[in-house]
This record gives sequence, structure tokens and C-alpha cells, in this order.
Amino acid sequence: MKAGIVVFPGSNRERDLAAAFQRATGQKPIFLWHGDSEIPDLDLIALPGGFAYGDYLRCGAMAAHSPVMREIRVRAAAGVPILGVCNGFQVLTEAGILPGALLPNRSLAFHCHDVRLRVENSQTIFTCGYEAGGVIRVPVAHHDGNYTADAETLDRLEDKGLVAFRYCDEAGGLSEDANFNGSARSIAGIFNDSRNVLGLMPHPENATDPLLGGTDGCAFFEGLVGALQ
Amino acid sequence: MSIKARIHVRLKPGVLDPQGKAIGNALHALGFRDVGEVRQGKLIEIELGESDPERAREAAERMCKELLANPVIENYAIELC
Amino acid sequence: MSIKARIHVRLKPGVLDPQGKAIGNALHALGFRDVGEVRQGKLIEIELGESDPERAREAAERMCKELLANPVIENYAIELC
Amino acid sequence: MTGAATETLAAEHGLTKEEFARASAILDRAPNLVELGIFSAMWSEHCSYKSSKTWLKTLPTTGPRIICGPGENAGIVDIGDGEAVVFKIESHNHPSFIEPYQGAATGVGGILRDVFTMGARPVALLDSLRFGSPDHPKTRHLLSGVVAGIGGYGNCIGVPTVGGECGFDPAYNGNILVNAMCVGLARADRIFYSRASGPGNAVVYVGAKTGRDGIHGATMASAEFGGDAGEKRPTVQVGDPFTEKLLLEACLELMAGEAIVAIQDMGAAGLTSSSVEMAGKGGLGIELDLDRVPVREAGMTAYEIMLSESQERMLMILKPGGEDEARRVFEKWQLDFAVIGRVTDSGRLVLKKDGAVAAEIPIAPLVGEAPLYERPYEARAPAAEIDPSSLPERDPVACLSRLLGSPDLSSKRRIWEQYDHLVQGNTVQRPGGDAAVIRVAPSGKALALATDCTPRYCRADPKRGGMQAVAESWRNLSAVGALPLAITNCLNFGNPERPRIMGELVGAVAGMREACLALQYPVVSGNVSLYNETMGEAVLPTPVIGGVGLLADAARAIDLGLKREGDALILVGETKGHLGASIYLREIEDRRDGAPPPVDLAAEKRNGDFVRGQILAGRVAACHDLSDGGLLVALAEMAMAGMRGARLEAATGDLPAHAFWFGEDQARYLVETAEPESLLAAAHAAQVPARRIGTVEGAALTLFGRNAISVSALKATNEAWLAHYMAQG
Ligand SMILES: Nc1ncnc2c1ncn2[C@@H]1O[C@H](COP(=O)(O)OP(=O)(O)O)[C@@H](O)[C@H]1O
Ligand SMILES: [Mg+2]
Repeated sequence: MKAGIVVFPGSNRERDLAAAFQRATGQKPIFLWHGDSEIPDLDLIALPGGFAYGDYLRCGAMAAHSPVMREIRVRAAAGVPILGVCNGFQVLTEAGILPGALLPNRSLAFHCHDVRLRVENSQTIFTCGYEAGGVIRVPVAHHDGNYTADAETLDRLEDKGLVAFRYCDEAGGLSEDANFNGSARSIAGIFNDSRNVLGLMPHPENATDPLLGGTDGCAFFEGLVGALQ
Repeated sequence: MSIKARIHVRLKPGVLDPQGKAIGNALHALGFRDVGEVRQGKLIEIELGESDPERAREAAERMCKELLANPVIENYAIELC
Repeated sequence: MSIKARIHVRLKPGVLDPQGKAIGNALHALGFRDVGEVRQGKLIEIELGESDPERAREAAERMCKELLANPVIENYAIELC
Repeated sequence: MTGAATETLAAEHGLTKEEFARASAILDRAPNLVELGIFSAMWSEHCSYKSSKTWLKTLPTTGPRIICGPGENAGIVDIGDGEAVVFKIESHNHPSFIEPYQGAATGVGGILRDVFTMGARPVALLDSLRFGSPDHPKTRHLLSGVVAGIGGYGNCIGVPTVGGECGFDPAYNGNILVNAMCVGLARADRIFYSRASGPGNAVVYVGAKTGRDGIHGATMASAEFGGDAGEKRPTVQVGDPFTEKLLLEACLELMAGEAIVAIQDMGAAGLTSSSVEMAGKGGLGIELDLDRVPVREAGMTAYEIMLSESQERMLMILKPGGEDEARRVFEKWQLDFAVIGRVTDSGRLVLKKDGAVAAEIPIAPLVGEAPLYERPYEARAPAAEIDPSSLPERDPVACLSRLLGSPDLSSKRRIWEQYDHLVQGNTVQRPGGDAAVIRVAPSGKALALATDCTPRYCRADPKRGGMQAVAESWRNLSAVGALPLAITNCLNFGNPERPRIMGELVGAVAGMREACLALQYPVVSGNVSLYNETMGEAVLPTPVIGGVGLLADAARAIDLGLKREGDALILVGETKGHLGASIYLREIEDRRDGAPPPVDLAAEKRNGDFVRGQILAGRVAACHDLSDGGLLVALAEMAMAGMRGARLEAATGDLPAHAFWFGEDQARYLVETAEPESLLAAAHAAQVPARRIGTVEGAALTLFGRNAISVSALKATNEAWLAHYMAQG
């Protein structure tokens, strides 16, 4: 499987993501520079976490305009799987490839800690490694993860099964506390209509090594790789 | 001489504004009891390098649409000076 | 009826404005070649819950001094509406 | 050149009569304004170490693994496999008091540059923070601003902030301490230094443009606050972590090639100290054309350009022909790049502006004849020891709850959860333990990192305090199974012109020296921050130690969380019930008197080596060193970390209960093991005092079958204070 990871100036989790893919596929993903307007044929394109262009103005706003995004928009429309993690999710919403927007966390503070996620839909290439309703533990590390969209959009996401993950407690229950960043309807990650694009705030790539305090992210990458092979 | 654009970017009504809310709470804590709603937006000031008001406004409009405001959550207003 | 304050908080002249700088670069990359300096500040709008202009302005002044502006690096301007 | 400066002008620049006379003698004329600015910056406490150097020189700085000790941007230690660890700690105290967010953020930016300027990729940040009394009106604002600033910079640039410390004391009301430590990794054969060579070589400026930021930050950082701290405000700089991230990647990319002769970040006193230090170390001259320096504002004078402390800038000296490659790399990363001068063999600093010579100073005396002061000092009379039996009996469990809920011992989760401590994917042990553990991929080795100081000990007895800070650092690294390698240090003190303060510094350094020697734990870098004093109110003497240790195998590192029902709890080290200058005395009896615990360095070494050996032998399930709050606090912290309880059946011997549970005797560890017999036997063989004091059991702490308290109740108390305090921000 050939995966590519886009590197924007200010990206800082591209290596974390590459390591997770390598663990799952045995081969190194290639890195794509934000300035590239052509990119090779790829089975998957990932947008990593970080602070692209410093996240100045709005998180992901400037990255959404970089040359590589034109091509990514085309690939997304053509059905190529696109994964946006954290800052990558913010870039995808700013680029209009995913609906909604990400506001500052309710606390107005950066949050770095493990969270519990409930898998809402396991019938996709990204989530087929999990059971629907299952609860996984992965870290978050963001300041602006407070997902928002208008009511119709939120209803549509829910009706069409386009919500990928929700913040929950250890038992899978939804609550104010579990929804630490204030996201609408506890949403942690969403798909586009054709489910070939996923954006999520948490970092499954940082939960793929027993030595680093968790492996619940492994099934994410193994499932994805399996589905694409 | 060059025209300057003063652009106000505001969260749309109904979009919750954690920053504004926090400022409101802080003002109450400081004893400003009567303070009602507080909203925080952005003030962006740009040297347009353009002397024709028509073209200046039109350029500022495009900047807002393309980059400065996110139509999903924000409105904008342009003043030239 | 209650008076509203529109407060502009700006970085003092000469203080580095990384955001403004980045916005300027992005506008250039988008093809707005003539754009000169860009500065980003804050727009804070407050329902003062106060009907007397005198007292309203005086309250807004105190809010800026005590909380809204950081005198070390920022200036502020108040408009009542 | 502009007109000659006067003594009055010199005084405004912080130069004494004598220093001004010396400068004039060096030039053999009175300096002009630009030259005066340069002398005052280079001869400031911050750059010249004129009050501390004599004492710093006494610190041990060598060892078999040491590649580079003090004198460069950071210290370097060999960790095998051709890899080296590069680290340094630095203060940004005054700027953070004036503008907490930007002051702390630019402090992080500065220490990052000190590390990557040597060719290392930064892999970890730590901080050491001291604030005033929690109920002082400024404290909450300062705390939240500083924490947000550290996170704002480190999170953005993508270097995990994995540890640190945070304490409160009224002595810091007018002067907070913000120390930041950076740790990087480099190839041992690809280290970059700042020594200029090759007359004719190009001097190149890279990074951000120069503005009027922080003019005289260096001299300000060396001047005692008056009531007018506010007046000093305009010198505060704003950090741009995004530009620093580009600078980091660009520098490392260029360093992979052969273009660079020497490189130095522009820190305190910006272009002045970087150009003078580089030329000075090479015994050469340097000529700069200031009209070529990229500036942010029109009409900047030579004085402003030389003294600006704009952030995210570097100065490099390139090999002949290296320019094109360098220009290509920096333009790719959208950074400024300008050849601003040449290395010369004149031995002089020559500055040109608008075609004329703006300043000319011989470099050797500027550096070599910097003032050096043997300031008078006086030692304080040693505090009296405290007899524990003179203190009232109290319910230990009630005292424990109060201690765990006190500002100094409360959980600092609310701080480190605002730091990205996971980015880069190598964080084996997260904040909250004795030391953070960072994997060195791919070799599978790991580094253990911690910052430590106990200012209340240093105040009561500077020498013991200095010794204890080093010993606790060494202990913290040993407690996770690491071999302590070396330290960096940041000496935060008041006004050295006062003999009592100077006595604190001299005593602390003497104590550090003894501990470093005994523990084979040399000093490879550091920083001194003096004049942390407002209206004669000095901070507690605070010599912060940043320790770095090595584990051959990251998988062997252990943490402090209790793991298994039925495991034995073994107390290693001797318990004498020392309560002088303890947290118990302060929080429970509201007394700050007494001598701090003595430090038996031989016992530290013996006990620490033993514990580390047992960890590496796989006999240890969890381990925690004993420090603030003594045995019961340490046990509670282990219980909360593992969410398990314990039953304690230890006899307190002839000690009063409070002395046994809360005494702060040094050289002690609490260890969980499934093999108590073999561990105790090994301890006996090694002549290390060790005894079984209890068993991992249930979900509560139980003392002699009575006074039980649930671990979740303790955790709630321990988490509550800071969370509640910061929520009101
Ligand atoms: N307390 C100290 N112990 C050991 N070395 C020190 C100490 N203080 C400063 N140094 C060394 O003196 C040199 C200059 O320090 P400093 O000016 O802080 O470096 P920089 O200019 O890179 O910030 C550095 O190599 C530093 O390691
Ligand atoms: Mg330096």
C-alpha cells in the first residue's frame, strides 16, 4: 500500500504518523511537500497534526490554500482515501472538504491527555478495525478541537452515519465532562458523504506502541491498511 | 496614496464564542456586574497598495471571501480609510 | 436602552505581529501582490448594561485597563454605539 | 562616529565609574553611544557572569562521557552508538514577570535555539517555575500566562514538554522564576560550535528580521526591579514559534552539508554578543555592514540594530563557496538570509553604517578584560535542628490530606496537560513521575530527565540546599532506572552586591560542587540569573538543577504507580525523622524554621546504585524517591498513580509518628516488589538499609489497621487545588 503524508511548514506530527503507518504496512510512507502541485498515485493521503503556517489567523486556514490542496481536493472527489488528524482535520474543514469548523476548546486551553472515544460507525475503510459502539483510548493534543456546524449539518451527519467517533466516558456514555472540548454532539471525528475522507482531532498514531502507553490505535491503522489491500 | 482596509471579522450570531464568554465572566468577576453579552472578533488592517476606492474595496472583498473569514462560522465587514 | 462598546485592541507600533506577517504572506501567495503591511488585532463588543454615555465610556476605559488590553504590548480604542 | 559618551550616560547603561574608565582605557578614548551600548551589554551580569564566574569555575565539568562542558551554547554528553545528548537550562524571569505569556514563550524559544544551534534536534523541554503566594493578586494571572506561553511555543514547534516543577512562596511575589530546559540529540561527530575561523569567511545573518524588540533586555535582566517595573515594559519581545520551526528545520538541513564553519544563536544582546563571542573564541576580528542587516522597521540606528533582541535569528560563518547552498536552504524555508560581513584578522569589531564606521572595538579586551568581581559574602548562622518530639501528636491521615491538597504538593496536572508532552512519539514516561523518560529511537535507549530544587532548604542552609538539589536530581533519575550522566543548572538569586545574597550563592555552589563530585554528576551547562529582587525583597535562593540520565533499554524504565495486589513495599534508606525546614512543619505547624536534612552523599550513592541495580535486575515493580512530605506522601503518590491501596504495618520505632511519616531524610526510596526476600538480601549484602513496611492491598491506605483513607479520596484532594485555582483565572 502506498501512503503519502503531506508536510506543511509547521506540521509537527508527520513522523508520528509515518511511524504508525510503517508499523502497520512494513513500508515507509512518502512525504509530500505543501508546495507540490503534482503528487504521485497513492492509495492514501494523510494530513498530519501540527501548526501549519503557525495556525495563524485560523487553524488550517492558510494551509487550506497551499498548492498541494488543489490536487488533494481532486483526489478526494475521485474517491482516494484522505485522512486528516488534528491539524489535518482543521485543514480539511477550512478547505471545505469536510463540513463544519473547529473552534477553540471550551476551556480556551490546550489539552494533552488520553480520551475515550466511542466508535460510531465501523462500516468504513478507516474504522473497520473496530466494533461499532466499542470504546477506545487515544490521546488528544490540541487547542482548537471544539467541533461546530449548523443544526442541519449535524443532523445530516448523524442520519447518514457520517459521525466516526464521539468523546465518551470509560463505559461509552456521553457527558459534559467526557466532551472536554465542548464539541457539538460530542463529535471527535467525521466522514465526508462518500466516506473516503475522515477527519478527527484525537491521535490514533500516538497509541500504537505498548511502550508509549497504549495500543488502541493499532486497529485503526491495521484495519485501514487491510481495507486498502 | 495607498488605501487601507479595516476589516472586522465576527462570529455569526448563534455560533458560540468561548473567548467572548470567558471575557464576560472575567468582567463580572472584576465587578462589572451590568455587563451583558460579550463577543470577540478579529480586527485586520491591511495596506492595500491601491489608490482607487473601487478596486480597493473589490480586492478587500476577495481577500475576505478567500482567506480572512470562514463563511461557515464568520461574517465580515470592510471599511476603507 | 443599553449602550454597546466596540473596542479595538491593537499591537503597539513596532511590536512584532507574527499573525499579521503570516496573513500578509498568505495574501501575496494568493496573488494580492500589492498588499503592504498587515496587522491583526482584536475586536471586542460588549453590552455595557448602562444607559449613561459618561458612565459607559468610563466603565469601558476601566475594562480595557484592567483586562482587555495588555499595556505592555497593546493599545486600545473605544467606540460607543 | 557619533559623539563621546559621558559617565552619566554610562551609568544609565548600568556601567560603573570604574567599568566606564576601563572601557575608555581599552579604546584609549571615550566610547561613542554604539560602543557604550556594546560594552554595557557584554559587561552586563547576564553576559559576563562578573559576580558568579569565580564560583562557577569551582564546579566539576569533566567526565569520561563529556564531549563539551560549559562555555558553548549548551553542554554535550556522549550516550554511545555515536549519539550525543545536548542540553541547557536558562532563565527568563524578568520578562515573564512583565509579560507572562510572551516572556515565557520567548524563554522557550531562546533555549531551543541554544540546543539546535549546536546541530541537535530538540527532543524534549522541561520547565522550573516559582510563583508568589497563591493569594497574591498577581499570582493567578502570572501562572496562567506563563503556562500558556510555554505551551504556546513548545506545542507549536513540536517539541514535547515532558516535565518540570512549580512551587509557590511569598518570596517570589515580586519576582517569579521561569526557567526552561531543552534537551536535544545529535550525532557525536556532527556537532557545531561557535568559534569563528578563516579570515575572509562570510558572516551570514539568517532567520527573522530585526526590529526594535527588547533593546537592552540583557542589561534589564541584570538590573534589580525598582517600583517602576512597568516603565521597563517596552523591552518585552514577542515570539514567533512558527518562524522558529522553519529556522530549526532550515538549520538542521544546512548542517547536514559542509557549508558551516561556526554558528551561534542571537540570544541576549543579540547581534552584539553573537558576533563578539564568535570572533572572540576564534581570536579573530569581525567586520559588519549594518546596512545589510534585514530590518523590520525603517530608520533603525546602529545602536538599535546591535542591541535588538528580536527573536528567531542566527549568525553563521560560512566556508568559502558555502553561500549559494545556504541561501538556497533558507530561501526554501522562506527565511531571511543576508551576508552582513566578513571575518577578519584584525582582532577588532568594526561596524559600518551608512558608509561610515559606527563603532570599532578590540575584541580580546572586550571579552577578556570584562569586569570580574569577588563580591564580599557572609554565611548565615546555621539554623537550629528541630526535635520532633517537641511537636504535638496529630492524626497522620488528616495531615496527609492537608499536605496533598497544599499548593506545593498538589497535582500539577493542570499545567502539564496544557503542554503537548507526546509529540514526536517517544514519550515513555509522561509528566507526573520522578523523571520523564524519552526513547531514543531507533536504538531503543532512553533518556531520563528532571528539574529539581528545594528553595526552602537553600534559604535555611545554602550549602546543604545546593547539595540536596543535586542529590534529589540524581535520585529522581535513579528512581526510574536511569544512570545519571550530567546536569545543567540555573542559579536564581537576589542582588549579589548584598553580602547575604552573595553568601547564598557561594554556599549553594559549594554544596553543588561536593554533590557533583561525590555522585560523578558533572555540570555541562547552565545560566545565572541575579538581581531577582524588588525593593530589597529577594527570592529564595533557587539553584535549579536539570538532570539527564541514560537507560540502555527504554523498556526497562519503571514508574511510581503501584501495580500488583500483594506486592511488598520496601523502604530503602535510613529514616531519622528529620523535620527541620520540612513541608510538614510549614503546612501543619505553620513554622518555617529549622535546619534542612543533612545530605550523606556516600549513602545517596550507595542507596541509589542499589535501587537502580534492582530495577535493572527486574525485581522492582514500582519505585519513588522520598522528598517533600517524606514517606507517607511518597506512598500516597504511588497509590494515586496506580489507583491501588496499601496496608502499612511498619513500627515507627522510637520516633514520634509525625517524624516517621513526614520526616524528609534524604537518600531514601520506596520500592514495590514481588520478591521481597531476594531484594532485602541484596540490600543486606550491599550494606543498604532496607525494610519491609507494608503490602499493596485494596483501594485505601491503611495505617496499622486504623485510619484508613480511600485512594480516590486522596486523589480528589490532590487534584482539586490547582484545578480550582486555575479555573478562576
Ligand atoms: N551556572 C552555570 N554553571 C555552568 N555553566 C554555566 C552556568 N551559567 C552559565 N554557564 C555557561 O556559560 C556560558 C554562557 O552562558 P549563557 O550566556 O547563558 O549562554 P547563552 O549566551 O548561549 O544563553 C554557557 O556555556 C553556559 O553553559
Ligand atoms: Mg546561546
